[in-house]
Amino acid sequence: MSLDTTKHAAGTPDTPLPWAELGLKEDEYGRIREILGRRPTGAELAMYSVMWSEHCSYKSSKVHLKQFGEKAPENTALLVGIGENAGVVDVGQGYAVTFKVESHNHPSYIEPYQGAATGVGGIVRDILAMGARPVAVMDPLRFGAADHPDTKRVLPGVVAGIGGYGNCLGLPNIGGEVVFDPCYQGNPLVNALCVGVMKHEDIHLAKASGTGNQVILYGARTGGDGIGGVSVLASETFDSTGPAKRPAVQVGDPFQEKLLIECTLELFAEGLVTGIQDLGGAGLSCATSELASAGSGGMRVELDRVPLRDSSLSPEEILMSESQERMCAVVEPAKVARFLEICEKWDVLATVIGEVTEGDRLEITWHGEQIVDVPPRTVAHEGPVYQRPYARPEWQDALQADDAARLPRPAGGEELREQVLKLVASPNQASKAWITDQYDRFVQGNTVLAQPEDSGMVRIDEETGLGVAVATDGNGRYAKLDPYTGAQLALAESYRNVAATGARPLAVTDCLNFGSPEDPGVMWQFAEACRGLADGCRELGTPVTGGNVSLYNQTGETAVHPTPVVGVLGVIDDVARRTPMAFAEPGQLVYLLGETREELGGSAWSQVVHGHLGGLPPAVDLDREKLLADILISGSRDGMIDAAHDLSDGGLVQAVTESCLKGGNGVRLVVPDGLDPFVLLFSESAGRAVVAVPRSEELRFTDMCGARGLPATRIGVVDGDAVEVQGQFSLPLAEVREAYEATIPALLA
Amino acid sequence: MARVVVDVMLKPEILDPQGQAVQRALPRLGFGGISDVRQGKRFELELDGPADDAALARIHELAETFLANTVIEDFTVRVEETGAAGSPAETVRAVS
Amino acid sequence: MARVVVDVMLKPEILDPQGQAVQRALPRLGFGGISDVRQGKRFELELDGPADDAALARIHELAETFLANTVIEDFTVRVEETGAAGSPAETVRAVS
Amino acid sequence: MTARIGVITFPGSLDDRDTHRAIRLAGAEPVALWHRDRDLQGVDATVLPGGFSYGDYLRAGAISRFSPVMESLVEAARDGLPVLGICNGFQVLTESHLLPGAMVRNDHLHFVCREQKLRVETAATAWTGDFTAGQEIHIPLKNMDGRYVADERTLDELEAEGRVVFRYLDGNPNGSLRDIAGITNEAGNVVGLMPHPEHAVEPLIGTAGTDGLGFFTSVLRTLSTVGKVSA
Ligand SMILES: Nc1ncnc2c1ncn2[C@@H]1O[C@H](COP(=O)(O)OP(=O)(O)O)[C@@H](O)[C@H]1O
Ligand SMILES: [Mg+2]
Repeated sequence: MSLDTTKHAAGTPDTPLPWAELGLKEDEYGRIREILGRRPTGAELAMYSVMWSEHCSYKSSKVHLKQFGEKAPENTALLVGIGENAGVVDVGQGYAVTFKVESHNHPSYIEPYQGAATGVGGIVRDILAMGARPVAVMDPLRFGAADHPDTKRVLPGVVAGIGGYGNCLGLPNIGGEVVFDPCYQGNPLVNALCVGVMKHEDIHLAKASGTGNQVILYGARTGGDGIGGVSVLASETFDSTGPAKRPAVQVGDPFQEKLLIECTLELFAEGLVTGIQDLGGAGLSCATSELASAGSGGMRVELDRVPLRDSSLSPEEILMSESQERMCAVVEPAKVARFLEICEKWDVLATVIGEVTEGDRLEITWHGEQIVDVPPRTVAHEGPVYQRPYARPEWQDALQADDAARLPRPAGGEELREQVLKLVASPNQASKAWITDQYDRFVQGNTVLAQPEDSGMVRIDEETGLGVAVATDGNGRYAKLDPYTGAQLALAESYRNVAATGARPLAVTDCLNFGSPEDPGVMWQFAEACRGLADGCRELGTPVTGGNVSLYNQTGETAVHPTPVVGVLGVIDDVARRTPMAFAEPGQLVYLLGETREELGGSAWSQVVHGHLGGLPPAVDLDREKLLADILISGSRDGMIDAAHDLSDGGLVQAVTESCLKGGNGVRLVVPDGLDPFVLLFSESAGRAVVAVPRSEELRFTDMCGARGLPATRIGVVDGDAVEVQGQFSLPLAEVREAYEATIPALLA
Repeated sequence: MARVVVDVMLKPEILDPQGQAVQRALPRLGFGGISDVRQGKRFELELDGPADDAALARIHELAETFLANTVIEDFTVRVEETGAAGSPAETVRAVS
Repeated sequence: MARVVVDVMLKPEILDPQGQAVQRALPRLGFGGISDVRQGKRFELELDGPADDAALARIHELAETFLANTVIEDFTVRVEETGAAGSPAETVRAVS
Repeated sequence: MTARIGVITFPGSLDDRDTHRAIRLAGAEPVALWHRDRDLQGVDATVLPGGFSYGDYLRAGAISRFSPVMESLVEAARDGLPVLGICNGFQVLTESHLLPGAMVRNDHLHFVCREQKLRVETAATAWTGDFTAGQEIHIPLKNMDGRYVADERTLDELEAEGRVVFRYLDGNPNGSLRDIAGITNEAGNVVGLMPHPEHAVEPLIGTAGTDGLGFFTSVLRTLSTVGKVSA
């Protein structure tokens, strides 16, 4: 076939193009023709189709995501907000931190190892592109039923992929989540978060400016992998049948990425980079159009200069290829030689592929002939926007009316004991060490806290001990019962987890995993979750700095639970003051902070003991969360608490058990007057934490709580080698440990 | 008693970082004249019975569903004469 | 232009956990009658020139010093007829 | 004069910066050595850090072994330069035949990261003089190819000559033969081990203790006794 040049396209308006196969709607194709004043060339069509896909254009979600900006709280710490590769937050002493969470759900189902591995690779390049050194990763994961045979295929592959890639990059894995639920059976959720650190002056943005500046593509060669991956894998359900000419799955090369990191950091350090963009979804289409769109001028690219792994690739395919481990930089002509020299030092292939031009067009040529001539903004930033219809599902009322309070409760101490054991041994509550021990948490020598702590914490300055903490949380069961509240509960839990370790929560990133936006019920869940998260962030004063939307997470007609995953980043002035979770000192007093109400809707207890999901999720009180966080942070700073652990799914008994097992000490609990032991142990009321207080600090601590109006109830003492609830039961630590630790290996090893 | 060999290689269009790393090292080691290196896996299966059509069909299925991931890999199945003299392959038992 | 294949297998006396893991999984997958599985590596080298004795000697040396660690591994070197019809191996191009 | 201890960075080395920090905390001066340079810059000792050099593609350590810097290092090690190989560094040392045996995939086939208890079997090496034989220490472990193998004769020889330097306690994490975590050469100047002492040098970071510092203080003592540098 002869080359479809812009000139040729102008002269052949009636040539039919496969816009529908590429996922474009008729009106979208019409708009492209309108923008260009002619039919697009094949290459232009390729670019528009990937960039206007759901995954890249956020066309269904945009109208709802807007709130994160509109409702953003005043926050002087925010240096770069939504819209860039990742948000950047000021953490003091001249340091800035950037962090973001992204999904790689669909590829990870098809090819668990590579899907998950390239998910890590992609988010790390996003962070790198901001000018930061990546310092940690986290991995919120969701799988089908723990005992389903396919989980045994998917989970070990995903975990090995995340470890295989992250370990090889030298990034400590400092936390994440593992959740099992049949709703994720055909559609696991693999989210990956990366944190990076830089000095304020090192912030880099994705824009091409300065006429005559050179555009350099560096990193791996471009191959035929992942073509159409963006539109087919991320935006459509699996049963859609498209021409699978090229493999949609990519193989990651973590070694190449490690070289890319070190090389890029050296380029930054020598001030050789004017603008930079990573290549992720939509490959060169995305990188060139976004760089050009954000910059002041236009851009000209000679596509035939792109180094290929497969010489048979067509220009369209090169533009759409999602080959991993590539970056694109804009460099002043005088600095190109040094740029290439540093790339050579790191064995990184680098090629000048174009330059910034005076105009406002993105022009791409193929052996001298023009195949793309478009206004870059129309590709990158002015894609279609949908106002998808949404409506509260009919079943929502019935679901909420099916109150968990009606479920039969344990009759006495003996049954209570049995249910506690069953709870801690259930796959969702059991130890995840079999998984997390496959991740390097020590590398870089700055890890202060990692799994199973409430949040991961890394030191970023050796002199002062300045550090950051990050936690990620999400609870699809809560969100299913009420997406608005569910999103706020995810936010509240993540915020609380950060505060529990002594860090001050600063900013938020989120990954919104939902079903098909074409289903009005799903769209309602999505709209509600966005509203809940935006409102919550405003109240807590923690802006959303960036994130990711993953739609079409469903098998056939059935969507996954709406699953907003929220990551909160906090700062701590001196990591020596961090609060761990372990009950390490016998004799210390155990205090329950916050109020316990009878809240069992969506609880782990209702799931584990009754296989039930119904009613309303726990109520949210964000003022209370702020107060609790203040107390936890002050308690840590002033040395009043030696351990803290937040209460979430599984309630008090789960939290206390984990703190006991970590510390190797038992606990003796006394049920406070007026509280039902069952409710005390299993309720999942939000805004709570347990702390261990040295006796010498008790008065000071309770005075502080009293003065600030936070309920603090002494519920027991760290002692012995059992989890004992007086008058109810006693569970030897060894027995609980066995129950807690044996489950996951038995299912997966 | 028969030996069946299953070779599993990444599809040609899929990136093979391992093969590339080997190839890039060759000039440094003084080995020229090698234009491409691909690295894959080799499985040697010892059968209890003969490698008849039925057995090969089963191994083919095993390769397709388990030994190879056909999303990214191709495989071949073949019978190897064990211990037979005149085998085309020269087996080297290195002395350490 | 010739293709030379180097197969590298762990020595018999070295534990091969990968092969064992495959073998342990077989009954669960419903595959009986396989008494042993070993997993090794297969390298496909594309030569610029012919696979003559000199080239093979060089590749033998490459295998011995680099592709295999002879403390733990054995290797074989052989020439593969590329594209030749009637090749004993059935190449399966799986459709995904 | 403070001791100058080299740290080689290969493409894909990960723990090189951590090793610099550990050397600094032990009171010596870390010197960055680059894989492409033959020049060892007159260092008094050298550490090969952990990581995934060349992605661990082919075999862990197999490609790094052919770096220009390794040619000089092998020579210097034969002349008595104290050399410590940690994890990937250990793998490079076995691939270079500075240490016998080989490292293969963990028997459970997973990467393993955990706090590991070790017994120091001998204090008579350049890197263990500050420990006592039989001492138990805690050092983080993290590897994919950590199973030490060698033929029976070599293993017997290592044991007979007191060249097993560390053994795993409380469970063998990777199937290493005879629970071997680290070994030394005949002269005792070259030591390789899988666990990571550089991640146990500060109380807050990594493992709770600082048992890893002993490796670096030991080599300083070795250097001062041979008169290379003052303690
Ligand atoms: N996939 C994972 N990767 C890393 N850490 C994980 C992963 N899953 C769980 N964790 C860690 O295990 C611990 C317990 O997880 P979880 O019970 O979800 O914590 P929480 O309820 O406090 O959010 C946390 O430290 C969490 O970061
Ligand atoms: Mg928690």
